[in-house]
Amino acid sequence: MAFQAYGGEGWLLTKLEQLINWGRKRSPWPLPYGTACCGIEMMAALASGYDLARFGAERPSFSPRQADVLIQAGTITKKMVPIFKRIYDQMAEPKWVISMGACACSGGVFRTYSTLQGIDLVVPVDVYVPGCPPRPEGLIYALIKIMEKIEKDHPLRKKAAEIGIGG
Amino acid sequence: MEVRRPTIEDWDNPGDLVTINIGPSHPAMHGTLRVIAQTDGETIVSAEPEIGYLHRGVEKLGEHLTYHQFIPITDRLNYCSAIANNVSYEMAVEKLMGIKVPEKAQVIRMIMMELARIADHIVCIGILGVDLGAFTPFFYLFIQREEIYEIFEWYNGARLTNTFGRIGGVEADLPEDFEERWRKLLPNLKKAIDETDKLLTHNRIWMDRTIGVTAFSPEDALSWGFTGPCLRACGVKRDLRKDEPYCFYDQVDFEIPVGKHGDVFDRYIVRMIEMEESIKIIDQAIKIYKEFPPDAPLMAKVPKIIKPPVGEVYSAIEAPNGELGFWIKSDGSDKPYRIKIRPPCYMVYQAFPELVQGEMIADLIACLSSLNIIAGELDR
Amino acid sequence: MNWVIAIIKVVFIWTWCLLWATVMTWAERRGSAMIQDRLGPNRAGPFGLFQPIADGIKLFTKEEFRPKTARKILFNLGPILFAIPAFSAYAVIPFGDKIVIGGKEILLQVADVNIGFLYVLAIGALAVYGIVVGGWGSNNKYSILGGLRSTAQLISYEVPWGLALLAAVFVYGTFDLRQIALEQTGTFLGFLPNWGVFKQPLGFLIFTVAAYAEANRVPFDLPEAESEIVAGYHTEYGGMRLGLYLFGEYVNLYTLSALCVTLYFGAWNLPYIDMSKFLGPISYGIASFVVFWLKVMVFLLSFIWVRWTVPRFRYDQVMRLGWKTLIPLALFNLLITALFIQLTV
Amino acid sequence: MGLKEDVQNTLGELALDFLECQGDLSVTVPKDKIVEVLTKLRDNLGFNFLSDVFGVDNSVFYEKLAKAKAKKKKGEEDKEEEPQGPPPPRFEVVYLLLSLETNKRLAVKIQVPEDDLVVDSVTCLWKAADWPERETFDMFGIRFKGHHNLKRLLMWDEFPAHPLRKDYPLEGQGEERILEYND
Repeated sequence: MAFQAYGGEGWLLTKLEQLINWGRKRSPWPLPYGTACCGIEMMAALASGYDLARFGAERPSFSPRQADVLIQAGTITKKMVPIFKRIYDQMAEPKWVISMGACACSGGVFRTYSTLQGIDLVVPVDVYVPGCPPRPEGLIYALIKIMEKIEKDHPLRKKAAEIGIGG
Repeated sequence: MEVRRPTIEDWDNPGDLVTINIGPSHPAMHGTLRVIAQTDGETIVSAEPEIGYLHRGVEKLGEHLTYHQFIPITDRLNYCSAIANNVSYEMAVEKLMGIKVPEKAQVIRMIMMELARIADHIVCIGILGVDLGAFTPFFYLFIQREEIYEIFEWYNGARLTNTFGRIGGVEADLPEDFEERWRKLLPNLKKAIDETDKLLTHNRIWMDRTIGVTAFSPEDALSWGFTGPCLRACGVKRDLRKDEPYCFYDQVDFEIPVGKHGDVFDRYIVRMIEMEESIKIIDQAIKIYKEFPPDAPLMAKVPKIIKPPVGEVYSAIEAPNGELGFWIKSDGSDKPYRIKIRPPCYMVYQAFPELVQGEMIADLIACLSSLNIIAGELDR
Repeated sequence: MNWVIAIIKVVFIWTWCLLWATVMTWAERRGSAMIQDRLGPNRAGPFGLFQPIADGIKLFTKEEFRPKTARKILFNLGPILFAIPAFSAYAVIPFGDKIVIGGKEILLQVADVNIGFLYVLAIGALAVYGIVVGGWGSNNKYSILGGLRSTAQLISYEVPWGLALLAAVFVYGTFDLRQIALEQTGTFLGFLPNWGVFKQPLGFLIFTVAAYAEANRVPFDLPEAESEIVAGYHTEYGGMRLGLYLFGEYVNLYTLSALCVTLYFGAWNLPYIDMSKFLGPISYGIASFVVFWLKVMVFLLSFIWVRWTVPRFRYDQVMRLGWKTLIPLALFNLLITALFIQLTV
Repeated sequence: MGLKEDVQNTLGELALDFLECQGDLSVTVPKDKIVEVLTKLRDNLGFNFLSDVFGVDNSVFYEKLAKAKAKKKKGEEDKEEEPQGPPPPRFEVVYLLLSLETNKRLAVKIQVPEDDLVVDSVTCLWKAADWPERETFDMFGIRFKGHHNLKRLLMWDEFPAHPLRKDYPLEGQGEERILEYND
């Protein structure tokens, strides 16, 4: 079977996977979802001093369909939860989530009736950035962590397993 | 300027209107604002803002924290200029307890607040530019904002949420080379403001997009409870720094810029001039600061556990966005009984339907950015 | 033999357009970074040059998603309708003079059509269908708004565009783009290069403004005004469909710049110097190609420069500028040109 | 010739009680006369700017006061017995006024008992009262008669409680917002 190559460690497929991973790694278009204080620091990270664009995260895509990395910067309140969930659902695969700041990670100082105690209750999170708010370097570090995660991915094999061919 | 705004009756067939839901996940809505607009093509027939997407229960939280513990929470109100919030809250508690803050601490507060004002206006103008399609000024201004952050960071260790000051004074003196740093920052800051001015103010497209857009009369503005730059843009000369002076604002010389029509352009210009005035204030405040001996006291005598007497006070300062007030009711215990925050942009934003009615979708965005709505203090 | 050459030319110019559209996306990012005191993408390859490739790979492997409420056919058709005219418009625009290989004269132009002018206009007008169909098919209010804005804008600016071009036709007396390029040699009034821009300064101005509007670039990027209608007509698009839209835009830019150079900036002619006199047939062909390309690049960079300098117009202002300023101006230009020709010839 | 006398003269019998704290003056007025009082203050004393409107839940405050009083009473028995009236109304609505000419501030308070949570809206005097009144309704459940659009402001519409009341726990009662995808 020709498709069995997907399961093996074929040189060509490995290289192809590497190429795909390289492309995804170098072009993580962010969906900057800054709701609170962290949003300002995220802006600082996008601005000249830190310049997230160096990593290819140049084009902030406000349409969730076009984004790869959801940067949740700031508190998600309970009123916002359905909307936030919907944005995540609207993003096309493959997608990653950075939870930036204490509020997004765990609710932070706001242990109150209206605050969601961490966005991981609603969506899967890839990288947490602690801090209230984290420095822009923190966000850049998180983005690099996402890149490392992408590098270890096996997009073709996953796809093959999904549609039930190969091993 | 006479503005007649069309109302919903002016449309022959309201059934043809399209409802557009703008936000909360919308690039110009800062993540948390939402406007439900009825539009006829591009023209807005009616707009209804919905808020509360960043309601974090700050006031309720305040009732469960001690007076000191609440200072960091105030950082997260208007996160663009946390220091102004801190000082406003501290001043309210000091008023409640009848504490007189040492004069040197007041000068330090003043210097820091004006720096915060510049930082806040930079965010507002930068984002107004971005929302109108002019990206570059945002970057020019943000470089200088980083420099201001450097000063904050090196004074008290935090960039954005500074938790500046203590109840009864400030925690530390200004570092020795503060003035040196300020002198180093100043020409660059002026240059950035100047470049923004060159890029935008006399740009024909910018003028077309902002002049006359969402103009507002002073009577309306006062009735809606406008304060700060938005009110001054309407032509009302009101600034708490002059009208109810606190710190050393009555001893420094500065102008209050006033607009004419209350449109987006006036709000922008008022903010631009205010940045320059703030620079003037800081220069003078540094002069006052240097008159104090290095060992002058920075803290008033304040008990370790703060237990104000039973009572209620309201204290307000001129935050970058306008009158930021704290109403505190004490029941004599170490926790405030009730804290009410009077955020400036809350009052401004409620006039939004009236502001944008009859304008176009693009104007709605321009108006929103020029009002400088900060969700943190809007929803609390 | 001719059809082999034709195919080679098609493939060559297609790859060339593609290549420079790709480089343009890189140049735009780096250029904007330069203007804004930033570094720009610099991780993917040397100077971040492979950034567009990374974007392409990512867009290709991204999930192809279609909203449930979208019209399937229209949704799929939109990007294709947008990209094809962008590529095909270049067919009649020359990209150099001619090259002589083995005694055979090869024109550096895919098709030397004597109504090339009209062809460009017609194909250019087709691009709007891609936007409208995509916007309508997405079944999203923002997309429809973007599509509507685009339609109104393109229709409004086709008129002054066409009128400005008409004035140029008056001057050159031909619809043939190659002929127009050949006419722009020598000097004009004794000291200026004999370029269209000196004969038609107003026409050039109108053409440039209209070209910005045709290409949906700032200050006319209303169809995709990011802060107003999220991403405009391509709000619902992701993956390679989006890639086609983004790419098509840059190919469009390349075509427009090439047209502008052909009409107003002497195509491959250098001012005061006649290259064909001291260069061999092959090297002349290559030189003319390079000169043409460099001129196009200058225009492309000016697109970037303007993009990051000025704010965006409002919808009604765009309309006002188009109908109340540009069209009267273009008519006036036409009148002046006609009078001038009538008096001098 | 202070502000207190001015207010006393203007309001006459309507001023039920004055409270001065660190130079801040607040006056308590009858609940059903609030529009009349504010109109008088605006027109006669120049309090032409409404800073804020908000509610206060005083239930715990009165409890604490009573406890403190009881403690004191234990210490000094000889103090004369105070008449036991009906318990004071639970809620308070505070109107912060400002005079733009004299820069004087005044707080006007009304007492709202728990069984009659309806107050006249002052949106007819100042448009600024629009959202603050909605917020007070949202947070305390106090209704404003005559408000054109009285619905929840900060919490979502289906939210069952009034969070700033003292008997509502800080961390909530587990309310979640559920929004179905309807497409």
